[in-house]
Amino acid sequence: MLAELLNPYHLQIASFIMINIILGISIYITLSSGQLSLGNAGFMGIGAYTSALLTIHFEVPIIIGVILGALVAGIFGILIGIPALRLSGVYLAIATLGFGEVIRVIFVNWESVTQGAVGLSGVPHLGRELFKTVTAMGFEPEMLGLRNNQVVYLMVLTLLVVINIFLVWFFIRQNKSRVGRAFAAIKMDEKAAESMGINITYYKVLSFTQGALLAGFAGALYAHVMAYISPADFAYHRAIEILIFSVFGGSEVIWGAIFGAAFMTILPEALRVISEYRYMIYGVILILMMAFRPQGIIDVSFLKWLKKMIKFRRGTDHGTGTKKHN
Amino acid sequence: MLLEQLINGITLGSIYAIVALGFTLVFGVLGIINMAHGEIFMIGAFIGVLVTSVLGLPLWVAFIAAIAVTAILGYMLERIALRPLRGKQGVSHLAPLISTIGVSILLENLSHHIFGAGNHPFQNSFAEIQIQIGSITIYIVQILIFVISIALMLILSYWLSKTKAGKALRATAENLETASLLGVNTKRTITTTVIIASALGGIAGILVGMAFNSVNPQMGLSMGLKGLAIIILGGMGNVKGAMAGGLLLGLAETMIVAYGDSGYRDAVAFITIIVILLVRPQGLFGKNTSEAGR
Amino acid sequence: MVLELKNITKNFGGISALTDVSFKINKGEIFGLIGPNGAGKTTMFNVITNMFLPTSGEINFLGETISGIKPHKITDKGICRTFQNIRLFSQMTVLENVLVGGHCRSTSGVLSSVFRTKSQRTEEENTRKVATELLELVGLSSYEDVIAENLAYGQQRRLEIARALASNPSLLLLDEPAAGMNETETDNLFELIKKVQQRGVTVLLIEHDMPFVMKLCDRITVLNFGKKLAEGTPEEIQNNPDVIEAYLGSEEDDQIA
Amino acid sequence: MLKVTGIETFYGKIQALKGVSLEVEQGKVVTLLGANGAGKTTTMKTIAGLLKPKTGTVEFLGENITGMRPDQLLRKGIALVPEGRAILSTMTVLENLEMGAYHRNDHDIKKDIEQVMEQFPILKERSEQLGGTLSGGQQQMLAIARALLSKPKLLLLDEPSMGLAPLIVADVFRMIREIKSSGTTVLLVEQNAKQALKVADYGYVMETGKIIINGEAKDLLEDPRIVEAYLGKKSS
Amino acid sequence: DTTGDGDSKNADGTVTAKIGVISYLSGPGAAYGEAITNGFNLALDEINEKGDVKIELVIEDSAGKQEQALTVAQKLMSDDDIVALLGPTLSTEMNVVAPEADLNGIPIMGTSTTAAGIPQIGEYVFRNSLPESLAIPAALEKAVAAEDAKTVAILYGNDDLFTKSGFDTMKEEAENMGLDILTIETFQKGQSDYNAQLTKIKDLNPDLILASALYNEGAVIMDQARKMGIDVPFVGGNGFNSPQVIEIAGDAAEGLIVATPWFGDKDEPKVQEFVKKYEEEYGAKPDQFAAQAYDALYIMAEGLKNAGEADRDALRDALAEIKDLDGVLGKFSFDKDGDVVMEPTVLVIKEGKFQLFE
Ligand SMILES: Nc1ncnc2c1ncn2[C@@H]1O[C@H](COP(=O)(O)OP(=O)(O)OP(=O)(O)O)[C@@H](O)[C@H]1O
Ligand SMILES: Nc1ncnc2c1ncn2[C@@H]1O[C@H](COP(=O)(O)OP(=O)(O)OP(=O)(O)O)[C@@H](O)[C@H]1O
Ligand SMILES: [Mg+2]
Ligand SMILES: [Mg+2]
Repeated sequence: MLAELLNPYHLQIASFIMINIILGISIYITLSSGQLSLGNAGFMGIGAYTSALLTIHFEVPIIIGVILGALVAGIFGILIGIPALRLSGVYLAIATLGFGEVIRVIFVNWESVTQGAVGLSGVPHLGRELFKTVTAMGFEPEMLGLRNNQVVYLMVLTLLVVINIFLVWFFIRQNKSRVGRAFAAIKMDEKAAESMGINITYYKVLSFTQGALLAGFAGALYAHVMAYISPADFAYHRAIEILIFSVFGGSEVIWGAIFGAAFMTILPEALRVISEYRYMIYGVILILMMAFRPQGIIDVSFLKWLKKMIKFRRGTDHGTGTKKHN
Repeated sequence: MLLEQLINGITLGSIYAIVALGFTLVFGVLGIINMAHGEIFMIGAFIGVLVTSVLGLPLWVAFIAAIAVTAILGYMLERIALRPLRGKQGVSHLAPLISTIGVSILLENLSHHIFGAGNHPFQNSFAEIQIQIGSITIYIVQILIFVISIALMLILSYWLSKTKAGKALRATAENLETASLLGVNTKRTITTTVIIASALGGIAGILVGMAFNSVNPQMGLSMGLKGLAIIILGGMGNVKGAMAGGLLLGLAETMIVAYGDSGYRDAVAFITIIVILLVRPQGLFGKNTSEAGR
Repeated sequence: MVLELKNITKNFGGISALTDVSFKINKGEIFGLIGPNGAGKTTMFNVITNMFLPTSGEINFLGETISGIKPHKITDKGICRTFQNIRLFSQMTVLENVLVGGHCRSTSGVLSSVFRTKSQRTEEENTRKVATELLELVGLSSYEDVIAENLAYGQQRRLEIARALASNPSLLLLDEPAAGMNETETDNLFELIKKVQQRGVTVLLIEHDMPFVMKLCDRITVLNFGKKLAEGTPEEIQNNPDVIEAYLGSEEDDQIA
Repeated sequence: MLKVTGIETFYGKIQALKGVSLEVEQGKVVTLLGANGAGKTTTMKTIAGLLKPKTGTVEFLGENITGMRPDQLLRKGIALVPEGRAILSTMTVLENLEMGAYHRNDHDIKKDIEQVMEQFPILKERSEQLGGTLSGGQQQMLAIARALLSKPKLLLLDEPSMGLAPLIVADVFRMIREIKSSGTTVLLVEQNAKQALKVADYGYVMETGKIIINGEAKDLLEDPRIVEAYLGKKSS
Repeated sequence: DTTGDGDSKNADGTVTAKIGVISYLSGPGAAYGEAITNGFNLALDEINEKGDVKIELVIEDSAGKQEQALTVAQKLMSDDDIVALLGPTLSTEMNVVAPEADLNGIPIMGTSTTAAGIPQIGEYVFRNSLPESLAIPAALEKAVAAEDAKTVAILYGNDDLFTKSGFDTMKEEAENMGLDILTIETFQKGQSDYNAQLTKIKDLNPDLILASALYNEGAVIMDQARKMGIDVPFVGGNGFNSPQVIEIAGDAAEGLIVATPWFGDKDEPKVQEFVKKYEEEYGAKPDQFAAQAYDALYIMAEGLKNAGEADRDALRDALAEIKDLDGVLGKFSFDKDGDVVMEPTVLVIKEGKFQLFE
């Protein structure tokens, strides 16, 4: 029963959804202070390579590797974020896209370390390492009537879900606080925000760095879920994919990025039956989306509506007296 | 070798410049980066292949056909992917970026579906005509590309800065509502611009096909990225900047191969723009319009 | 003395927007800055808040020089402004706008915000309390949850004032607050600014509505072509022939109009 | 000349105009008054073609012009000086003026530009400055001058005196008189109700998307409802 | 119970089995995936007609992306009826999928993955594609001997696993042979202008140009080189070997030397029959990818027949034992790692077609 439910295929997709959600949040965070960064694929690569190299060559435990990967990406975030302050709008977008490309080219050319296009194989696999640990402690998959790869992916997924819940909680709280308000103010009017005493340099670099850190974190996790990385994983297409998560799902609210990441990961699978036309359909969906719902699927009013629906369902007996001023 | 490499660089740069002109025109008027421009360029190249290699018709027919097809594509792009977003409330400035990415994905896969994934040769006797100067071979196509790019740049910059239509275009670029109040038919202005930009892409497509004898569905992407880099380099919406940026990049790429490490060729474009943006955030030729706290 | 401007000059390329302007503002007064269009009034605000660096000259605020300090630090020190073309955070609610105004009077960072430490909670409570109070003051209490963009024009102007007050300034700079208001609304604004003054805030005001300025201000400086033309009490200014010629216009002018 | 009948205009779901009807006679100055948010700007924009009414019609010189584009209307002779000036900020003052004459093909353009520059000397002085860097009041002058260059039959002015120095305000009202005497019809939105009623022949007062009062301008000046709501307590 | 041999064996003793195929069917490299699946399908009809084993193919698209290759692999592996995997197309994808297959104990065989180290990933991992480490030295040795070459220039695509690992072999081999490497130039995917690199190479005047490129780019490189007046022979890797080179580059393709497991003009009935059938079915000449795929399914069929049941472990053991199986590529065996043992043929393009290089 459990064995049927836990199809590794589905677990695998769910894990990718979780990683993509982190990427979605990473671009959302920078966007929330009004900066469009297309460099997150590059930061993701930095995180992935850092963690992979550390775990391969120095036998650093995966957890430490992932954390260091995220930190290194974060440091790059600061280094790029500061000069990027001078840019805005599309200029920033293209410059960060360019940063991503430069990073990829470095991965390709720095062969002595990165193995170039051949990529790094034999990256310790998160699930398999965990599996080794638990079996060493005497756990047998048969005890739950599960197969090895089911257990492996189940553990990966569980870990990723926990991480995601924490991150979403973290950023929702941040958003509701003084820091989140400063981001939003900068996004809406930088000059006015500055006049209100907001240190725009600090907050812009902060949000840029948070985005980079998250992207690096997702990249490091990616490396240990795929067990193999190559420069092509962090190229233009990835940057665009991450952007689409947020814009398709809705770039105003964190839930948009989450929904977008989940939906856009499932979509190619759902369209597998018509795989020949898959990408064409993908393109058409993007065009239609923008024409009919340019703010993305999930926006503030959608969330309000959703809340109302839930309240309505739950509490018809309390009445739904919501005051309206306008 | 230096001379030959210079010729290589100028040829490549001129092509970059024509592609960038299309980008810059659309950006200048709509403030939009048309991510589908590279793919329109690619379709132009394919039309060239179809007309000359498959149908065996003369080159000028290919040019006309490519211009016609890409112009129609431009029209459709405007109607389907851009116009519905315009003037709508709550549309983020990212929306057109995404919808043109949608178009680019669609076009790339469509052409892949129709023409297959491989390279198509662009065999044309005109492309074979060459001049021999000492040990250096120059192809007429190379000269043609250079001349066309310069001519296009001159025509466009004259058109934009001196003619009434050009002014209308700039007014439209700045503020749709105001322009229409001043009597500009903004819808037509925009459509015309996107069509012209697309046709420029078509021309560039054929020229690339001839110069390098290679046409494939993926060529749009790398050319598109370079085009982006160039308009940043030259200053967005600046015609002369696009030309200068194109030539600069073509030469820089060639020279890094000739005297440096060809592995970093693709990075040159972006390293340059990162450096330039840090020194001059508005690009080499962009105007600095610092905003006051009003 | 709250603010002292010493020989401020500001050039934009060939255009000199301000030439050698000096004046002092005393604590608690409402000080008017008037002059023809393009005289350099808004530029003066931009210089005081360091949005523009002056070409030359020095600014003293509460006995301390503030030349060359970053604009957000200036707000920290106690100068806050409104804009000639309203610049609210248009997608935020009214309350959130004022909360942002309180930014520089609070300190909690990312971690304390996320983990809601005790000091963060008290601080947040305080900020909210101040914000509600200010909305009450400007008469927007019942609009707390309205998106700023949807407010009527006059309300937006008042919200801008509340937002600026949230930073607890000693000096408030108002750039044409009465522009686009009808006379009833202007009267309300008059009351509001008086109340602000009673809170101990010094006000520097740019305005073209002369009856309003003359009634409200304690002292006035007139700029013309970037230079100081006159300074004095409303009476003195109203009767200054130079000012009449350059700016106010004579009675006949008014008759024609 | 202009006849607006029962227009209702929406911003998305928000209804800003709830059936506005008004009429402007040839050669007259008509003013439209009302508190902030009453719908004055919306009315002007609807007439100028920037907004499309859901119901109702706009007629100009006997022709139904409802739903036409602004550029078409300009050709028919309707020009709007919008609220907030709408200067082309990346174009020079001169280019802004040239754009004002965009739809004209006659040979007097140069002369006319000279003429408005004389009316507003500062524009001549700053003809090469970028529009966006002008001071607020300078921008307002440029906007009016630009509209005049289109030689309209009907000029729509949305708060032309906003942000202008008293002297210039006086100038603007003087100019409105001149415009009228040169045969151009004017529809004027103003906060400065008293001044507006002084130059106008006829007036309408709006409140929350409806016309609530109309009448001859001199009668409105005396109307107690208006005196209380719009002319303030001040007796000056 | 789905793995019992009761189901997988028909009453008459034939083995019935499902095999999963992961192929690159959409996106820029789809041409490879198409050729490969064509090869599979052609073999499938023949095998099922013969009737020793009955195979059903479940074909999935990976779009050339690791994540998608991995997810479809999971999908296929979680179907207990599927006893083996064929593919994926790219070595990058294989690097991700193979460890997973190995962990789950399902045999996986690459038909186009030529990078070093793949069969060594695990004991369930096989390949029948000729690795660069066999192909390139063979071609290089013959070319150097024939041209009496002393100096070479190397040109390769550095952002692609396939061409990069081909280059690694090329460089190593050239060094081993004591050749003087005048320059090493790189290019990137999607590039259409190679003039800068070629001008540099022309200036150095090498005896041979070693090019590790996929045929798409390779053909264009040759075209531009010949136009520029470079007329020395090119030595290419596995990916350069395709009839498409002649179609794209025309006369400029003359002088390309490659080593290949596959020679379509070979005077052998088996080969000729395959070529004929393939052309009838798909309207194009088969390339090595189609041929390798075609043989790969025969290898699987042989394995299943020898295993006698549709069981993953039994199939693995049977595959490892395969020796001297006759295919269109020649005699085929696996070595101890599961890698291919085979003697490549060296070909040259002459007079507009591939010919044996003597
Ligand atoms: N960035 C700039 N570049 C060039 N000139 C400028 C710039 N900013 C302002 N100016 C010029 O400086 C002068 C002063 O402008 P400012 O905005 O301070 O006027 P103001 O007194 O506020 O006028 P108003 O009452 O019309 O708002 C004007 O002539 C204006 O054109
Ligand atoms: N873009 C918009 N979106 C939504 N509502 C709008 C928009 N513009 C105006 N409104 C609303 O329409 C109503 C009428 O606005 P309008 O601008 O026409 O008023 P007005 O009389 O010109 O006021 P003011 O004196 O402030 O210029 C107001 O309630 C306003 O909030
Ligand atoms: Mg001002
Ligand atoms: Mg209005």
